[in-house]
Amino acid sequence: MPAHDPLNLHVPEPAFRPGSRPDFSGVTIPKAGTVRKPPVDAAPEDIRDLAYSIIRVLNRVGEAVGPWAGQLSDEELQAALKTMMKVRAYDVRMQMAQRQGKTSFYMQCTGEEAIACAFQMALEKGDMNFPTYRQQGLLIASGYPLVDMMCQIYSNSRDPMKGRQLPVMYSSKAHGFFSISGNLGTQYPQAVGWAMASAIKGDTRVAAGWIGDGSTAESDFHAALVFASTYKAPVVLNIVNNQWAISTFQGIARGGSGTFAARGHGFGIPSLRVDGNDYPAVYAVAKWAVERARRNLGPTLIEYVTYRAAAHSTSDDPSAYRPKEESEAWPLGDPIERLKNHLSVKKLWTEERHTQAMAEVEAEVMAAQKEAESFGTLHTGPKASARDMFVDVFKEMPPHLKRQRQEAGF
Amino acid sequence: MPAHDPLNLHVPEPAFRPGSRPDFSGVTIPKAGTVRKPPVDAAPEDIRDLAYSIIRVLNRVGEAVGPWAGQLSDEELQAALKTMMKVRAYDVRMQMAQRQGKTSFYMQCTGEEAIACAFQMALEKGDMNFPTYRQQGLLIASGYPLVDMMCQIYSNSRDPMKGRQLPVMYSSKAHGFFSISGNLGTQYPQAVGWAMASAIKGDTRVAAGWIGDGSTAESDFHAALVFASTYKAPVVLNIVNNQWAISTFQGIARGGSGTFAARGHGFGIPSLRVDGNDYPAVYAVAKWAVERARRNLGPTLIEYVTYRAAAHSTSDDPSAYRPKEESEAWPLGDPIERLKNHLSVKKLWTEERHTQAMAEVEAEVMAAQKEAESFGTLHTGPKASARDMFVDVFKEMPPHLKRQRQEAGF
Amino acid sequence: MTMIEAIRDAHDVMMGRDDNVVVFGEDVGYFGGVFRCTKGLQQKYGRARCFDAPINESGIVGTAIGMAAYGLRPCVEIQFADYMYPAYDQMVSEAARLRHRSAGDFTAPLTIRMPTGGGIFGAQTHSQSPEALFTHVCGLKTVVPSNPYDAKGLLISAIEDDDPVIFLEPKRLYNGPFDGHHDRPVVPWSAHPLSEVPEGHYTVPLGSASVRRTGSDVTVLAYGTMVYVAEAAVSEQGIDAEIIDLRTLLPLDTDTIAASVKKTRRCVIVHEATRTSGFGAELSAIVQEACFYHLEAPIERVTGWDTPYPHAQEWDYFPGPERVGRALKRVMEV
Amino acid sequence: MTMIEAIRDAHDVMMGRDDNVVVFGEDVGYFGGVFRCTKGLQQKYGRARCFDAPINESGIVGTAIGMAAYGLRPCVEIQFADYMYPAYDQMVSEAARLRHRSAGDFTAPLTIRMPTGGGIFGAQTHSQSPEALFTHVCGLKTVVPSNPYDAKGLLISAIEDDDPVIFLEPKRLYNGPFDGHHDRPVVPWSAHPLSEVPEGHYTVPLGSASVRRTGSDVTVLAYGTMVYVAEAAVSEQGIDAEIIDLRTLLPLDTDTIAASVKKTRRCVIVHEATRTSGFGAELSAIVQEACFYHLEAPIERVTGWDTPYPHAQEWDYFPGPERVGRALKRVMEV
Ligand SMILES: Cc1ncc(C[n+]2csc(CCOP(=O)(O)OP(=O)(O)O)c2C)c(N)n1
Ligand SMILES: Cc1ncc(C[n+]2csc(CCOP(=O)(O)OP(=O)(O)O)c2C)c(N)n1
Ligand SMILES: [Mg+2]
Ligand SMILES: [Mg+2]
Repeated sequence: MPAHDPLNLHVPEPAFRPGSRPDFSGVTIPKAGTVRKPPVDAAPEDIRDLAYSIIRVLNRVGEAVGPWAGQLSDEELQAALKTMMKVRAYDVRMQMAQRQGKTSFYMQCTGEEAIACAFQMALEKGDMNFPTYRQQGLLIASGYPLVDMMCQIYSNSRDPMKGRQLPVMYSSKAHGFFSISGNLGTQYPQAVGWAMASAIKGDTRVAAGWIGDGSTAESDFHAALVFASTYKAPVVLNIVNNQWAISTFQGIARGGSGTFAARGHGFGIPSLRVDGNDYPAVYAVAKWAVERARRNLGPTLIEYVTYRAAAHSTSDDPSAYRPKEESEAWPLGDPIERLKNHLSVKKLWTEERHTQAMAEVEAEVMAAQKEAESFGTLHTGPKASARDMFVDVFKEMPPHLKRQRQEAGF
Repeated sequence: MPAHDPLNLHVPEPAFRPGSRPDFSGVTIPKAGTVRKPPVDAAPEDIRDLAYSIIRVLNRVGEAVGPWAGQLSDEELQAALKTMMKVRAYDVRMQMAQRQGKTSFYMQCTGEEAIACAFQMALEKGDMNFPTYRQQGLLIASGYPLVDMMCQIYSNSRDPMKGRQLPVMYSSKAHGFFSISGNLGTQYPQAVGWAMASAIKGDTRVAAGWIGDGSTAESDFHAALVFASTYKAPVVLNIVNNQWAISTFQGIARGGSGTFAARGHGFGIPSLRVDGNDYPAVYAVAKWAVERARRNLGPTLIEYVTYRAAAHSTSDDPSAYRPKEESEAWPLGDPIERLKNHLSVKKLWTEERHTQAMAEVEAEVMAAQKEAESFGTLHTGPKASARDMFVDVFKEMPPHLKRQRQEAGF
Repeated sequence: MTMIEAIRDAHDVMMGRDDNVVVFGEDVGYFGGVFRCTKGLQQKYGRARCFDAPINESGIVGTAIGMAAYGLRPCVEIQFADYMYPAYDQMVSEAARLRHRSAGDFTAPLTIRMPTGGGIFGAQTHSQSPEALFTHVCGLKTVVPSNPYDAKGLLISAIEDDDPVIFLEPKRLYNGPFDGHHDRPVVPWSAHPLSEVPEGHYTVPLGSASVRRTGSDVTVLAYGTMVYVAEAAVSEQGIDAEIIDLRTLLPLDTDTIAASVKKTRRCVIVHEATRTSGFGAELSAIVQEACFYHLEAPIERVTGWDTPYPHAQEWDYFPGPERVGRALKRVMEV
Repeated sequence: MTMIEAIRDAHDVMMGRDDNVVVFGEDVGYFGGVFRCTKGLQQKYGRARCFDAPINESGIVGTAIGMAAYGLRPCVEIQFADYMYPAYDQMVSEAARLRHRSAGDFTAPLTIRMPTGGGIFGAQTHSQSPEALFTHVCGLKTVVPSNPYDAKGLLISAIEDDDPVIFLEPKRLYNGPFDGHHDRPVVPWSAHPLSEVPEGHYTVPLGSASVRRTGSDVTVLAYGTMVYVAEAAVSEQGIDAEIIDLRTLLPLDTDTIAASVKKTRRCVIVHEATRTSGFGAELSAIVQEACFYHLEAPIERVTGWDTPYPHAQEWDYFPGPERVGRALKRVMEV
């Protein structure tokens, strides 16, 4: 037996940790407009390159260029900017509300607004998202009332989830937003199942699954891809790669693969990678994938390259594990700034208009907050009912739960 | 909203069902010797084509050709043939024993003998297989006593598993054979963990995981690939694609992917596809992968293309779901016939020698069976101890189990 | 009708009545399931309504939840209860909680069938009885039929139920009522009155137990295969026992149980699952709470031992009529 | 020392003594875990012995089993007990059975830690107490420490144990002994004698309960957070109760339990998990079996309700001192 050198364990580490200066100049980012746009019925094996590149529309100077550009009207782009601004304003207020003790917990999507907001615009009524906790943009872009969202955050007497759920765990069937689960990954096969149901019934609705970079490691990711691939389910499977999973960098989930999008190749699922901070690019790719699904061409996997600019949640302090400057240094910029820039270049936006829009969204958010707080916050004012805790465990309350409710005295 | 055609569910079906005549002439099988052999440290992205082809060494006339040929001595090849014959003879006897009521259950590996037998020869002492129930060839090729295997099948008084386990659920640490689990897929991440342990300790041992085509759908398959990819574990991940998972054809697990080997691409794991009925090809590919692992170059995924010629188990009758002639029509032939043919072409084997070899292995198997039966069969003769059922639940028997054993009166 | 035929019939009736009923699982489509409980359904209702699933239990239950949320009524098969663990997260964290966590916005009306129990030399991975792992989970209903009539009626109830139902099928009963006397000839269903199964639609309601034998000396609580074991033990011991077939473990018919134990003042609980934290523990606790002042003897549990289900020692493990008989005698001697 | 520091210290002691001890889990490496129970270990012992894992609980436990079979002693963290379900198959079907099914050829000496219980407004996915799902599984040991001294000693025992151990850490106790009076100021560990933790190696043996208060009127069986709730309830009611902190649920110290109940003749069981098929059911059954002739009142269970753990209604759900007090009074009134 030949002698061998001892093995050793490879444990990937992020390039930068607190104390080191983040420098992404070595990262290759394709120029906007350079990635081709195949027909929606392209064979998966003919577009494998799209999983290793980054589809981008907005260039450095704010122009929309290339084959994926030009899908949105001026009005749509203006509305898009305002929607993203509203999401950010909402996050800021709810983060603050948590700090003020009005609720127990909150999660922002700062820097990732373009993804959910643009994706939602590619869907039709009746379609269904299976989101994670960082897709509040889907709800806001779909026009779901901010007051209802806030009442959920406050777990108050008007909380649509009746005080039962952790803040941010929204649900709205009417707005195509499936009940969020705290358990990572479980929603992915559910999205596929929902899409299969649409196909079984001969309907035309499509589903969208959402998952984070870290959570792609979860086994249900595989379950979803297997079923989607086998039954050609009309589903768009979205991966939001915001570089971090709490304190863990995306390399731990991604391993030796160059990208998350590449995971689709082993299933013959067309897989695209897109600049997640580029609203028009996200929209165009989402449209493409949704059309594939709607035309019964099967699933599409999309990786959105973005950056989690804020802490994981109000329970987290990222300065313990990544350089404070990393977010600034991140090469894909801020989605709001970039769209604003684009609109300015197109002469559709001015600083004055921006200030005014800002004032409008802030006023809207504050008004909503005031209204929501009139129904109580977690620890003060009207409350979610304790008696109600026993409701909805089953459709009809079985005897043992009735006895327990009696015992509880509610 | 544009009108859309109704969706419909795509449910893959095998090409042939009972009543139709199997015809594989449309299936492209690369000529033996035509697939290149890259260096073991090739970058995964440079060898993606190997997951979509089939590495083959033995050509139609029985010659060993191409870059993967020539790794085995004449003696090794002769021994290999005898080992495969022994595996088949063992299967025949144990199948018959089950039919005679000497045990409850049995599973043959007919037609798949080359895979386990050749792979085992690529390992060194101290390496560890994490097999499924269809790798009896690993044990036999490693010289594990047939009598011990049979005692396990009979659950008798000398059963190394003490009568506790279903027949075929062998275990032998000494022979590098991890305890088989009835639960599909669980062994795959365990193999990765075992390999990681070797790397953590700075040892030089490598692990091999085994899984069937159907079981690649299981979520633990993903867990294994994620961990193997991230920590570059010294592990070979084997997929035995024998076309069937009980009554379900491989298309249900594989879905839209061309091959099972391609599943590795999403993880940056070098992935090869090999003719599983071609002993020299299996050996060469196994050697290549084991060397990669041993040199700390990380995991390799291998798909063995083969055919489950027998029933799934003694509880199964495949004529209910596939044409009886399918096995015969299967284009990659029988591994024993093919190696015998090769040896004949090389003038290393004759019909007489074959008859003699056959007599030898049959005598050996029958002698072993006789000895094993002297220790009892499932329903007659000496028995596994009932008292022993309570042992090994924990290292030391806790009080409640002592009480239960007393209550049981054993 | 055998239990297998009754289960197949329940599927057939429901698929015929309701387009939203879809059936899938490993080997469930073309072949009709390894126990043949879905035989012929694909041929009759098409591949989109009855199909083979990849071997991924989490995916089977996860996609079924998505379908149920869409408005279908999936009825899925886990090939053996021993293989439900990969799907446990989807059952516990998702199916069981969906209605509550979304305040009724989404629901999961699905049925998850699986063969349970031993007695077929299936060893530790084809013999388990994991019912207690379901009864501990609020939001799940758990059903265990013991005969063809109940199996069909309960399965129809389960499929029609708007909440997720775990439907555990004692596989040793598939082809005949088995009383634990493994050394005696196999009894076919045709010899048993409860194999008379009406045609078409009928239900056995979830949450109601069935008194299989009235008696005054001791109450035996059992379900599935153990109902027949209890019957055998009772008749062999010549004890006037009341035997209750629980049928649904959750919601549990505590009224029937309590009324019986208050009458008989003694109680023996029988199940095949391992003892510690088995469903017998809950039954014991409930009986004790409800009937403390009536009990004249300690409640006894006769169960599988706290070991994996062994192969060769199957009949040493199985809580057969002899062990149940001994417990009955102990309880009566007090 | 806080409970977090004690747990970290146990890791440190064991990693220092035994090269085979490796520690991994989600966010466990560089950052040291979301509750900081592994802080500093990667820096001290290197990345190969303490590292971040991908978010795949089945992979974490599955690879740990492989490592344990190799000869290591992995100690892994599941970030919250609520997220153990994806790993349940590997725990139940693999870790728990490996020794038995291979007749000792392979073993799985691993420790699986996870924070449990509520009281931190974590709602249904950060509050669960799944201990009964482990105690039903033969082959697993289940431990629940209630204070820093025990936490360190029990964790060292768990890591040294040659069988798989489930180590449940009541997260509401991490930073102080919590008695359920959520409206009162938080008490830090420094004020509690059991926060005195010896340096270096010592063990608290698995399988032995601790009598936290001797008394003659009623026995309270509790573990984890409920030990303090029971103490508060007992002192508020002025009842001379014996409070037993079980510490290990399996193997259970039935001798200590039975001796106490035979003495006090009354028993109240307290846990935070949902009631039906909770570990309280097993305790009730065992006490009833062992002490039937001594009991003067029905055994009572005070538990979480059979609903998901709610967010806003956390304190309506939590079985606090008032509910325990009422049960104690009821039992004493008999
Ligand atoms: C099954 C499960 N395991 C672990 C957790 C704890 N957890 C919550 S969020 C999170 C990180 C997820 O990261 P990623 O998927 O990248 O999403 P992101 O937070 O970046 O949006 C973890 C580990 C969980 N919620 N569920
Ligand atoms: C978790 C789990 N699910 C289902 C089964 C039942 N089962 C046993 S073998 C088998 C088919 C496996 O097919 P494949 O992986 O292709 O292996 P092969 O039998 O062809 O060697 C199934 C579904 C199981 N043993 N474990
Ligand atoms: Mg992330
Ligand atoms: Mg197969």
